Amino acid sequence: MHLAVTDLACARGGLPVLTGVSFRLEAGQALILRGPNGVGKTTLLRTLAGLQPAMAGEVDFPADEGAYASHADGVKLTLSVTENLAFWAAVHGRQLDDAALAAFDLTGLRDRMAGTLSAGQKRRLGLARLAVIGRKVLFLDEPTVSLDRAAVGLFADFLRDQHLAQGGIAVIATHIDLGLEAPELDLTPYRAAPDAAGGSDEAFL
Amino acid sequence: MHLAVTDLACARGGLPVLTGVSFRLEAGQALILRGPNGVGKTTLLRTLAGLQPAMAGEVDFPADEGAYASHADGVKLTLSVTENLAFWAAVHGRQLDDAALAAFDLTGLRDRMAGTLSAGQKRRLGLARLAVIGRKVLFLDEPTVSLDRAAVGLFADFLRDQHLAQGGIAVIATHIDLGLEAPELDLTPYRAAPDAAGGSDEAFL
Amino acid sequence: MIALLIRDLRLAIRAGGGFGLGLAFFLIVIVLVPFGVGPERAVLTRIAPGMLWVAALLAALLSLDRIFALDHEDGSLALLATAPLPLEGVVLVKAAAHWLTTGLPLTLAAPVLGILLNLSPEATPWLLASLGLGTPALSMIGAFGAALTVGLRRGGLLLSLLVLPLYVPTLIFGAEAVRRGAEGLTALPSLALVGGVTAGCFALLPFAAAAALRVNLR
Amino acid sequence: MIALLIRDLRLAIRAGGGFGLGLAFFLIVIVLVPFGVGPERAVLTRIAPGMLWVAALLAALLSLDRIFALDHEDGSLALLATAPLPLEGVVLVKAAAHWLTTGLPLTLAAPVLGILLNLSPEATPWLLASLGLGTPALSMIGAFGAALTVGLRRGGLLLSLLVLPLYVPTLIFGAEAVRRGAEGLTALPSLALVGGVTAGCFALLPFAAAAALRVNLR
Amino acid sequence: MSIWEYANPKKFMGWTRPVLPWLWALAVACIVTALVWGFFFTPDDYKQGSTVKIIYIHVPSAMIAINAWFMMLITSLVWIVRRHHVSVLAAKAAAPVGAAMTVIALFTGAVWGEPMWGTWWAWDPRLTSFLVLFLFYLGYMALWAAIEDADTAADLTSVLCLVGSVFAVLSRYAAIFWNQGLHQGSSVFRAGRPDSVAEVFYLPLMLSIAGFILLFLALVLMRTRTEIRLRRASALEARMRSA
Ligand code: HEM
Ligand SMILES: Nc1ncnc2c1ncn2[C@@H]1O[C@H](COP(=O)(O)OP(=O)(O)OP(=O)(O)O)[C@@H](O)[C@H]1O
Ligand SMILES: Nc1ncnc2c1ncn2[C@@H]1O[C@H](COP(=O)(O)OP(=O)(O)OP(=O)(O)O)[C@@H](O)[C@H]1O
Ligand SMILES: [Mg+2]
Ligand SMILES: [Mg+2]
Repeated sequence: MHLAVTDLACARGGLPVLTGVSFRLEAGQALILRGPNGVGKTTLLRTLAGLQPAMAGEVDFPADEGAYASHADGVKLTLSVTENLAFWAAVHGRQLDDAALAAFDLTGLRDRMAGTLSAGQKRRLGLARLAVIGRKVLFLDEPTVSLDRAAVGLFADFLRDQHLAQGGIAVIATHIDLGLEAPELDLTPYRAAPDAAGGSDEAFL
Repeated sequence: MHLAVTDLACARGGLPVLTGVSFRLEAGQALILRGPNGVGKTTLLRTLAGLQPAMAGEVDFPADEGAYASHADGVKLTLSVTENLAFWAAVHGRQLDDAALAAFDLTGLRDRMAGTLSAGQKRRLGLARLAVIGRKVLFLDEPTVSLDRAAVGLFADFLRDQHLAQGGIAVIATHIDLGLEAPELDLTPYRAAPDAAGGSDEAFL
Repeated sequence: MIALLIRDLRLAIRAGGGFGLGLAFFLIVIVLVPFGVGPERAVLTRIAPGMLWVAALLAALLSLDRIFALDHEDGSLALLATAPLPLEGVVLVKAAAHWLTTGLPLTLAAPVLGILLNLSPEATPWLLASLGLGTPALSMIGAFGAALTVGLRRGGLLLSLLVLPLYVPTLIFGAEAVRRGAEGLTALPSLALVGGVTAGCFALLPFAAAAALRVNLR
Repeated sequence: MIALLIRDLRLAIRAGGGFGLGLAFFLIVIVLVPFGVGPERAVLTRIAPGMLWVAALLAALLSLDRIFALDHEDGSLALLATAPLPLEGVVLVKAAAHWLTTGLPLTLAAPVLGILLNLSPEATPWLLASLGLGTPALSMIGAFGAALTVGLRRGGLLLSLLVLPLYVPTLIFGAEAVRRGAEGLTALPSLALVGGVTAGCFALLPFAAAAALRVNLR
Repeated sequence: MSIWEYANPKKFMGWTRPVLPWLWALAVACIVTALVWGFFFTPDDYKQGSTVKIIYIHVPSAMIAINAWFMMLITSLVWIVRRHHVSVLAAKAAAPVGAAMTVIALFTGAVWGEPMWGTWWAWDPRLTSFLVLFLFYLGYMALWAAIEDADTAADLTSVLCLVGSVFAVLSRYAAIFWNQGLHQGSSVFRAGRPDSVAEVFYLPLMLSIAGFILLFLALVLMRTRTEIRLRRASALEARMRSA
C-alpha cells in the first residue's frame, strides 16, 4: 500500500493555489505539511481526499481507504460520546470497541452528550472517530487545535503506535509540534503564481 | 483601572466547575490561564465577561470596558474584511483605521469576502476586531488557534505594544506558548469538587 | 444602531436576497391555494382576504429564525451583548430590518397577488392598510419568538409553534378589516385594532425579547 | 445505511422533536385558516381538502432545510461522502428519515384535523390514501432542493422557492383526489397519478440530489 | 474545425461583435413594421374590438417565454456534458429575458382578459402552467444569484434546469387534468386559436413573431457577452488580489 502524489495542482475559489506537488508515502509513513496561513494546506488535503477535483496531476492510493478530518469533525451535539462513535463505526461496517475510547481518554465521558464537552474534549471525540473507522490513509487538517499537551501526546501515540505501526499512512497539516518523527514538507515553494494556468476562469483571460 | 476577581465560583450546565478563584490585574498587566482540557477556562472567561452569572464571588472592572473573544468570532462570511471590521467599529462608536488591518497583516486581504479566507486568515480577522473596538479589558479564549508562528508573533506584538502598553488588561486562555511575558495561572487547583455547593440543582439535594 | 441596521440590510441583500425571497414565498403560497382548492372563482373571491393574510403571515414566519440565529452561531450576538448598545435597541433594530426585508415588500406586492385570487377591487386599499399596519407587529412578535429559541439547534419549527398563537389576534383583526372592505362595510374599527396590537407589541416586546436573549446567552 | 437512518431518527427525536413539531405546524395552519377566512361552515367544507393538502405541504416544507444543512455545518456530510456509502443511498435515507418524522405523522393526523375544517366524512379515506402516497414525493423533492441549497447561508427561503413549483403536480393530483372523494366521485385516477409522481421522484431524484451534493461539497 | 470552437469565450466575443448590430437592426425593424401594420392597417375585430391587437405582443412573447426555457435546457445539458462556459452563461443570460417575456405575456394576457372575460385572471390550464413557468424562472435566477462560486452555480443551476423541465411538463398535464371538470375560460380561449385568426391578422402576427425571435437572440447574445465580461473582470480581479 502506498500514497503517491504526482505533480498535483489544486485550486480554490477558481484560483490556482498550489502546483507541482509530488511525494510518495509507503505503508507506515507519515508526512507533515507546513507553511504559513493561506499557503494551501487545507486545499491540498481536500484535494487528496477527493473532496474537490485536482486541477492537474495524480493522486493514487487504494480506493475506499482514505479518510479526511478537519475542524468540522461531524460530532453531533445531541448524541452521546458513544453514540457518536458507534454511528461512524457502523457506517464503516465496524464495531465500536473500548480501546478507541481509552486511546483518547474518553472512557470517563462516554455517556456525556457531546454538546456538554469542553472544546478540547470535543476535539478528542472527533479524533477518536479516526480510531474507529479503520481507514488506512488519513488526511488530517490541524488535528490538535485546542488540545492540551497531554492530549497532543495521546494523539501522537495513537498515530505512531496504532495507526502507522499497523501499516497506515497519514498526511497532517499543523502549525504546532506534534512530537512525531516524520518528514516535513514545506508548501511555500509550491505556491502557484497568481497567473498560473488551470484556474476555472482561465478560458476567459 | 484594574480587574479584581475575588473568590469567584462558576458553573457550567448546572454543575460547579471552579471555586475560589481570586486574582488582581492592574492596568498594563496580562494573565495567562493554563490547565488541561475541561478544567474550566472557557467557563471562567465567560463568567468574567459577564456572559454567564457567577455562582459566588465578585468580578470588578470598569463597566463597558470588557470584551470577550472565542472561536466564534462574529465574522460574517458574506461581508468583506473591511466591512466586518467597520461594523464592529461603528457598534462601538469608533472609526476603522488602517493600523488595525496592518497590525494583523490583513491589508492585502481587505476587500476579500471573509468566506474566502483560510482558517488562519479568518482568525486574524477575528483578532483584528479587538484592535478596532478600543476595549480595555480583554477576555480571550484560545485566540491563536490555527495561526502560524508569524501570526502568533503579530498577535503577541499587538497585545504587548498596542494593548498592554496603553494601559489595557488581558486574560488569556491558551495551550500554546504566546511569547508574551506574563504571569500564568494554573486552574487545576481551583477545580470544584463534584459535590461542591452552589450548583443550580443544589436545592434538590 | 444605524450601523447594525445597515449591516443587517446588507447581509439580507447579499446572501441571496431577504427581499426577493420572502416575497417569492408569499407569491407561491397564493399560487398554491387555488391548486389545492380548485379554480372556481366565487370560492376564491370568498377566501381571498383570509388567504392573503395567512400567506403573508407564513411568509413572515419562515424568515424569523434567521433574525438572531445566524448572529448567535457565529458569536456576533455575544459580542453585541457586550457592546455599548442596549439589547432592547438591538432587538428593535433586528425587528425593523426584518420588517423592511419582509413585511414591507409583502405589503406592496399584496394587491397584485390579490388579482390571482380574484380579490374584489374595493378591498385593495384595505388590504394595503391592514398589512401595512399589521406586518410590523408580525416582525416584532417574531423577533421575540426568535429570541426565545435562539440557542436551540432545531429552533425553526419550535419557533413557528411558539409564535403562531401570538399571531392570532393580528391575523383576525387584519383579515376582518379586508373582508369588511371587500363587502363594502366600514373596516375602520378592525384597522384601529390592528394598529393597537402593533403599538402594544412595540411598547412591550423589546423588553421581553432582550430578557430572553440575555438568558439564552448565559 | 440503517445506522444512518437510526441516527437521523434519533437526532430528530432528541432535538426537541421533528415529529411533534411538523405536526404542530400542520395543526396551526389548519387552525389559522378559519381565523383568516371566517367561520362559515359551508365555505370551510368546500375548501377543506385543498387547505389540508396545502397545510401538509407547508409543514413538510418548513423542515426541509435541515435535511442536509446540519450535517453540512458540522462536517458530517463531507465525512459521509468519503465513507463507503453511495451518496445516492445517503440521499434516500435522508428523504426516508424526513418522511418518517414529518410525512407519516402528518398523514395520520390529517383525518382528525379534517374535522376542524368540516371535511365531509366520505373524503377521509381518500385523504389518508392521497397523503400517504403523496407525502413521500414531497420528502424526496425536498431532499433534492435541500441538496441544491446546502452550502448557502440563507438557504431556507431559497429552498422554498425552488421546491414549491416542483410540488405543484403532487399537490394538484393529491387535492383533486380528496375533492373527488368528498363529492362522491371516484378518485382512483387521481390517486394513481399521485402514485406515479411519487414513483418517478424516487426513481430519478436521488441521482440528481447526489450530483448536487457532490458539487456542493467541492 | 469543430462547431464547439465557437463556444470558446474569446472566439465567441469575436464573432458576436459584428453580428450583434445587424441582429438588433433586423429585430427592431421587424417589430416596428409588424406593430405599425398591425395597429394601424388592420381592421378591428367584429367582436373583440381593438383589443384584439394585443395579440401582436401577447402571442410572440408567450412563445418566446416557453422556448427560452427550452433553450436553457439544451445549453445546460451542453454544459453538463461538454463543460463549455459560454453555453451555461448563455442559459444564465436567457433566464431574465425569458422571465421578462413571461411577465409581458402574463401582463398583456391580463389586460386582454379584462374586456374579454371580465376578469384579469382565471385559473385556466394554460395561464396556470405559465404562472408555474414563471416560478421556475424565478427559482433558477435566485439560485444563480445565491451562489458565490461561478462553476458551482453553473453546475447546480444546470441540474435544477433539467429537473425543473421534467416537472414543468408534468405541471402542464396536471393543470389540464385539474381544470378539466370545471370548464372555465377554455371556451373563450378556444375561440382565439390561430386557425380562427383571420388572414388580415395573420401576416403581421408572423412578422411580429419573427421580430421577437430576433430580439430574443440579440438580447441573449448581448447578455452573454456581458456575463463573459463579468467573469473576465472577476477573474482578473481575483488574480490581482492574490498577486
Ligand atoms: C394573463 C392571461 C393570459 C396568459 C398568461 C396567457 C398565456 C398564453 C400562452 C402561454 C399562450 C401560448 C403561446 C404558445 O403556445 O406558443 C398564449 C397564446 C394565446 N393567447 Fe393567451 N394568455 C392570457 C390571456 C389571453 C386572453 C385574454 C386572450 C384572448 C381572448 C388570449 C389569446 C391568446 C391567443 C389568441 C393565443 C395564440 C394561440 C395559440 O398559440 O394557441 N390570451 N397565451
Ligand atoms: N473562494 C476563494 N477565492 C479566492 N481565494 C480563496 C478562496 N478560498 C480560499 N482562498 C485562498 O486560498 C488560499 C489557500 O487557502 P487554504 O485554506 O488552503 O490555506 P491553509 O494553508 O489551509 O491556511 P491556514 O493555515 O490558515 O488554514 C488562501 O490564501 C485563501 O485566502
Ligand atoms: N452542560 C454541561 N453539563 C455538564 N458538564 C459540562 C457542561 N458543559 C460543560 N461541562 C464541563 O465543564 C467543564 C469545563 O468546561 P470548559 O469548556 O470551561 O473547559 P476548558 O477549560 O475551556 O477546556 P478546553 O481547554 O478543552 O477548552 C468540562 O469538564 C466540561 O466537560
Ligand atoms: Mg487550513
Ligand atoms: Mg475552552
